[in-house]
Amino acid sequence: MSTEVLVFDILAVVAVIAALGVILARNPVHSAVALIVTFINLAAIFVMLHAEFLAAVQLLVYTGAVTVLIVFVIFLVKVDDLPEFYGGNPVQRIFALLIGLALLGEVAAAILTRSAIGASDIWTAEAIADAGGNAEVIGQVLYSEYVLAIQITAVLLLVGTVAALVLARPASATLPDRVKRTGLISLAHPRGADREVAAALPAGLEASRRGETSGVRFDDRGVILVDNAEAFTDQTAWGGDRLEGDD
Amino acid sequence: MVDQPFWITVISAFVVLNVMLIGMAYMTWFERRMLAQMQDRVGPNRTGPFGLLQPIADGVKLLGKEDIIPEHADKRIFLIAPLITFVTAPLIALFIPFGDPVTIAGQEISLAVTDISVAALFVIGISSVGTYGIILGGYASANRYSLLGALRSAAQVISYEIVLGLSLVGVFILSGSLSLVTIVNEQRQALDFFGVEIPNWFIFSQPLAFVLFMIAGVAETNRPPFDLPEAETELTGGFHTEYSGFRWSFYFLGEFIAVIVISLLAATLFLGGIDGPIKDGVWWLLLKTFIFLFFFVWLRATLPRFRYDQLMGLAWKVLLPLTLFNLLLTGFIVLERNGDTNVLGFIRDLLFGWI
Amino acid sequence: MSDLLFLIPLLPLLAATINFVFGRRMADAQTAWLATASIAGSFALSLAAFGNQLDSDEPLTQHLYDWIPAGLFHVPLNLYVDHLTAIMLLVVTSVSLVVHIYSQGYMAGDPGFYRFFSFLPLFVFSMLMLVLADNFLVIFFGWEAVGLCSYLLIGFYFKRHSANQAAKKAFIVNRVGDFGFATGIMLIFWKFDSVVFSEVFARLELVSVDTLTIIALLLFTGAAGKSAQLPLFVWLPDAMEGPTPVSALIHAATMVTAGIYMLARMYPIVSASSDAMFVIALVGAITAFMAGSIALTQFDIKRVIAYSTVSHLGFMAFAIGVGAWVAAIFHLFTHAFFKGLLFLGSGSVIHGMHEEQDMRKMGGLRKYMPTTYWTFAIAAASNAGIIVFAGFFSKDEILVGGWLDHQYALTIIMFGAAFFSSLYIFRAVFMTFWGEERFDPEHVHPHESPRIMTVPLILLAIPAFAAGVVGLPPEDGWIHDFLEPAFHVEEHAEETASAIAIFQEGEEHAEEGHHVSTAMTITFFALSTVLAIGGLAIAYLAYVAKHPAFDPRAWAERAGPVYDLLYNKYYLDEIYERLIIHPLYWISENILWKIVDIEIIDGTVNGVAATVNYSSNQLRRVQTGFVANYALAIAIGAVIVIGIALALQSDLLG
Amino acid sequence: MEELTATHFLLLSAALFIIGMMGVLTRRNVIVIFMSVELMINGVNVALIGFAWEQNSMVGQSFALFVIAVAAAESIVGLGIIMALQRRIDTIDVADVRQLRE
Repeated sequence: MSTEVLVFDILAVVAVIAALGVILARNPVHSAVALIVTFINLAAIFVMLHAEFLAAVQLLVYTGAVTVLIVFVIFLVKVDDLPEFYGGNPVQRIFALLIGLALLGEVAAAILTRSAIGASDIWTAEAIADAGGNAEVIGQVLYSEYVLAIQITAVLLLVGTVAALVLARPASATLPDRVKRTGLISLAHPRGADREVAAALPAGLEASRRGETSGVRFDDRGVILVDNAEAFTDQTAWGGDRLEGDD
Repeated sequence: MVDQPFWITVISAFVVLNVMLIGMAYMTWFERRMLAQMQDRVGPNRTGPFGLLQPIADGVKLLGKEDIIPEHADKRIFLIAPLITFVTAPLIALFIPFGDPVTIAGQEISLAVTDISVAALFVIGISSVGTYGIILGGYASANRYSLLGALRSAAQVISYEIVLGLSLVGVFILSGSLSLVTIVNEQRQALDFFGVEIPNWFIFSQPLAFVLFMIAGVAETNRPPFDLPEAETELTGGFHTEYSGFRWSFYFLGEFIAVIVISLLAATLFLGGIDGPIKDGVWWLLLKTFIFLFFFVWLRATLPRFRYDQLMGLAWKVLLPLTLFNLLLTGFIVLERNGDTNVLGFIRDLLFGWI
Repeated sequence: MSDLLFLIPLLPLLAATINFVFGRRMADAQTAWLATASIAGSFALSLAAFGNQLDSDEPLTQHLYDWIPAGLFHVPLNLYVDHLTAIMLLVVTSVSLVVHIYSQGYMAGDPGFYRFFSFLPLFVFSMLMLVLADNFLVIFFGWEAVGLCSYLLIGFYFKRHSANQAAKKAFIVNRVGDFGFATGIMLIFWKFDSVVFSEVFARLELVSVDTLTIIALLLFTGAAGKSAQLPLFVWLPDAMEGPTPVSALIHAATMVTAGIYMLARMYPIVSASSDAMFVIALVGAITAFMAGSIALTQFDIKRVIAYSTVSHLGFMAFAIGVGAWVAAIFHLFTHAFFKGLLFLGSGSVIHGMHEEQDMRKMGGLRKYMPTTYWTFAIAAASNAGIIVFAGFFSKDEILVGGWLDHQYALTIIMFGAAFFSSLYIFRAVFMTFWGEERFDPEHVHPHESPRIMTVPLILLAIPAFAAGVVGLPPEDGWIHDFLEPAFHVEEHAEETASAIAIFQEGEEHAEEGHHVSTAMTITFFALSTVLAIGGLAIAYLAYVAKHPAFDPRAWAERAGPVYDLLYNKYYLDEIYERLIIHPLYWISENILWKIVDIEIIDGTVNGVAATVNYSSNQLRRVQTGFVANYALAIAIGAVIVIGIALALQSDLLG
Repeated sequence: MEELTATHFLLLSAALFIIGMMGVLTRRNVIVIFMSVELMINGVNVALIGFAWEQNSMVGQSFALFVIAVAAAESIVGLGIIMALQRRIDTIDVADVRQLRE
């Protein structure tokens, strides 16, 4: 067994164990940590495969961005408050296990009996080194053969960003909602509330705001005042929470 | 690339990492002394000459402290999180070229521990992994302030990481490489600046990128004036509120290592690294790094902390557009210089191309 | 020049689009000037293209893109300008330009102003695409698009019932012709594996003359629909429901001549079949005669001109049929100007008379609207074939062509039609502009139209008077030299009309002057002149001098049934009603609706629906709503598919 | 298996893919399902890069790069959807999201 195989085996086994951890952990944060471990191991494997650029991208994009986002979302949606939903229904799980094993068997059979190996391309390790390194070569390929695809991918990312903004926007923007939202932001906002919104409040609504229900009210300058500490501390800084009795 | 046996790489990595640890230890001493001087105090000066043994005393003290784990903490993650920060920070130093290859006993040894073609990307990638130490630590503490600190920190680091990465792209374009060794070698050529020979340091060709890199670097390391995650007045210590003893020291030291690493990177990427006017060598790199370290301390001593919305607004509304502008400008100039395009032709095509 | 061809149709299209999308928010003047400017641009470019063709025998082409690249069926979108196209481009764009200018006055204040000025450039675009086409599919596109624009513009006053009916009629009658055209195109593709003109023409030897006859007749069906030949001309008079500028542009000058143009473009196919040519000549002659005779009895000024148009289209078709190709295009060229002018003039009259169209309520208008009168009179003289006016030369060439082709009987009929031309048009002139004032001076105050309408009239009057010079000297004029290359391909069928042979030999023996002796030319000149002057004189005697021997009312009574026949347009509409529409209604109601629709189609549909409903209700249970279940189903599918693939690959199944 | 061959990578790829698939099939938490999908995508990437390595080709690496880019876009949108889900029906339990049945 060569050193290479040994290193690979270690990385692969850790990656697979961490992957199992992703789907088995009860706590989503633990899943995310396991996912990070998988990703880092895969990045190392990519380096072994002479794909240094991809390894770096894997580290940057998956580990540095995607998983951070996932962790963020886990915090934001407050998983702890949810009922236990570690597993699905038992029948489904048994079925899934069987299907998974069957697929694994099939794919393993296909891999192990694989005989057709395509013609070798020109990018041997030496050729890549001559051309200036992995990043240079992949850049050449991307910006010659796949230049259109690159452009489309860029557009896709832009669209994805806009889509995320739209999706993450609060669902409705009726006046009470706007007031609520503005109110919540304004508490953390030294410049005070959005005066226009405050001015647009119907008298009755403002009165109800002054009442006991929310504990939040507006003074005549449009600044939001908080009656008690509950109203202040019961919300998160990222605006994900609601006020008490505000349903 | 230098062809050397694996074990030499291991040894040099070991050496570099240990030097980093020592440097980091004395960074604490340096900062305390400098701060004291700036604030017209004396600073630690009792332990050893000039207080030089102070870091060791601190280390002993911290190791001896009780390792407190909060009751509702997510225990495993609570234990691991500081290590992530502590481990990832010095790794970056392994990519930095500390000098030209030297030959010892017939064996050529590279003074850059690893010289891979995409080193710069790895630097950014690894530093982004370091973020997890903060996020997970804050989460695992089961403390509202810690979580808030962690979230703030994560948002801040991610935002500034984009600026950090993109500000470097101009350098990559100019040097045509992602390898730090190549980037340094590129800067060691002379540049003819209106008849005056100056070194081809990228600080001259990429001044905007340098400024952006420094700002983002300060934010990336959670140093003042961007130290929101640990804003004592607001969050009672931020993500490490619940940490104590040597686990706390891991965070603390990780931060100092990050400062050193960012200084090293800035010196390497923008100030020519080991390049110097008399004899190239690691001493120049250390000198430049030291200047940056002083700069970090200086910042801490003089600037007040940013407000959080200002901090994020700065990253997304000011710095990011600036980096993109810098990128556009650099790309354009390079194309122009290489003769791949020319402004007149471009404008002509734009206006009259349809004919 | 080739590279800019695309601008010729594109400019009007742009104007149409902008006006259609933003017109509602633009000022009327803006839309109008945008449209006019775009047409002016097209006109300028057409002039350039024409100039290019003037001293070049090499056609201009521009490849825009591949419209339909589907294997064997490959349709490029090319623009193609040869001499024939260049003339058509000039005609279309110049008349369009004049009509656009005129419409600004005529349509002023109309609530649909912007709509009008988006449809009109759209029509010009379609017509230009038709003219510039180099293959059957593009010409068919243009063909249908002009039909659509015609429909839209006839029904422009869509609040008026009769306008809607007329629009529908035009559309449906045209469908009959288009059916033939489309069938012809399919036949062509089937036989020649191509729809590109040049490729088809190069492969004509591949098929028999009989097939070519069928193709030519099918194409002529299309032309008969668009160019209002018997029996499909009934839509054109009704099309006068549209605004008068539309009648001038679409239903006199350009669109209705598309059929003639198309036949001329199909010259190699049509000329290869003498049978088809005879049919075309016959239909043309009868159309010319019938329409001319109907025009004698009509009182609506626009209808008179409309039937006159039909009649002259008959002339052109006859010219094609007897092989006088150049004469056909020549007549198309002159006719566009004088007939457009007639319509615009009548529009001016109608405008001045407060929307009055009945000639019986006009009279003596020449002192109220002198410009209109003089321009109208020039156009009328041209239409009547008074010597030195443009129409005279072109019409005369057609008659000579007919005679040379030995179609003596048809040529004599055509002489009759020519006589009618003179008679009915001067009847219209005298009834409208001369004699006593029969309108009610209390309510109607005739007035000259504004300058924006009279200037176009004057502009058109010039070619209506002088366009004949391009055909001088007769039978050997400039237009012959110019157009003959377009009608000069290798002889295919032996029995082709002799006129073709004449052209062919004419190339070689120019000094022999096309076998047309001077004596013959003068004879025909004299005959035509006598007939035209005769028509003029009779009209004068009957409507101005009130000579008792020529009292129209007395003649109408004397003619009795013939007059009724003419007045009622040969009862064609009624015949169609009886023979086609009523049986169609019957079949639709009793067979198609009660049996096919209710029993078969509804039964099938309902049965299918019921089956689907039942099975869906059963299948609905599969939809658990659990995403995981769906994912599981996908996974099972993957396992099965991979399993099958593996099994097929391995030796398990032998 | 003395030498490192593509078979190693393919097996790893298959393992990751199927583990991810199992996660999708068995878990009820949308976020974990999401992470499982990321696992599957990474499995595919391993296969792509493994083939590229075997054949000295850059095509596989290019594709893997596109996969990463698309996955990044997918993760933005996916997480946005999760946020919207949480906000709209106050759960991220797929068993509660049964509107598809209607």
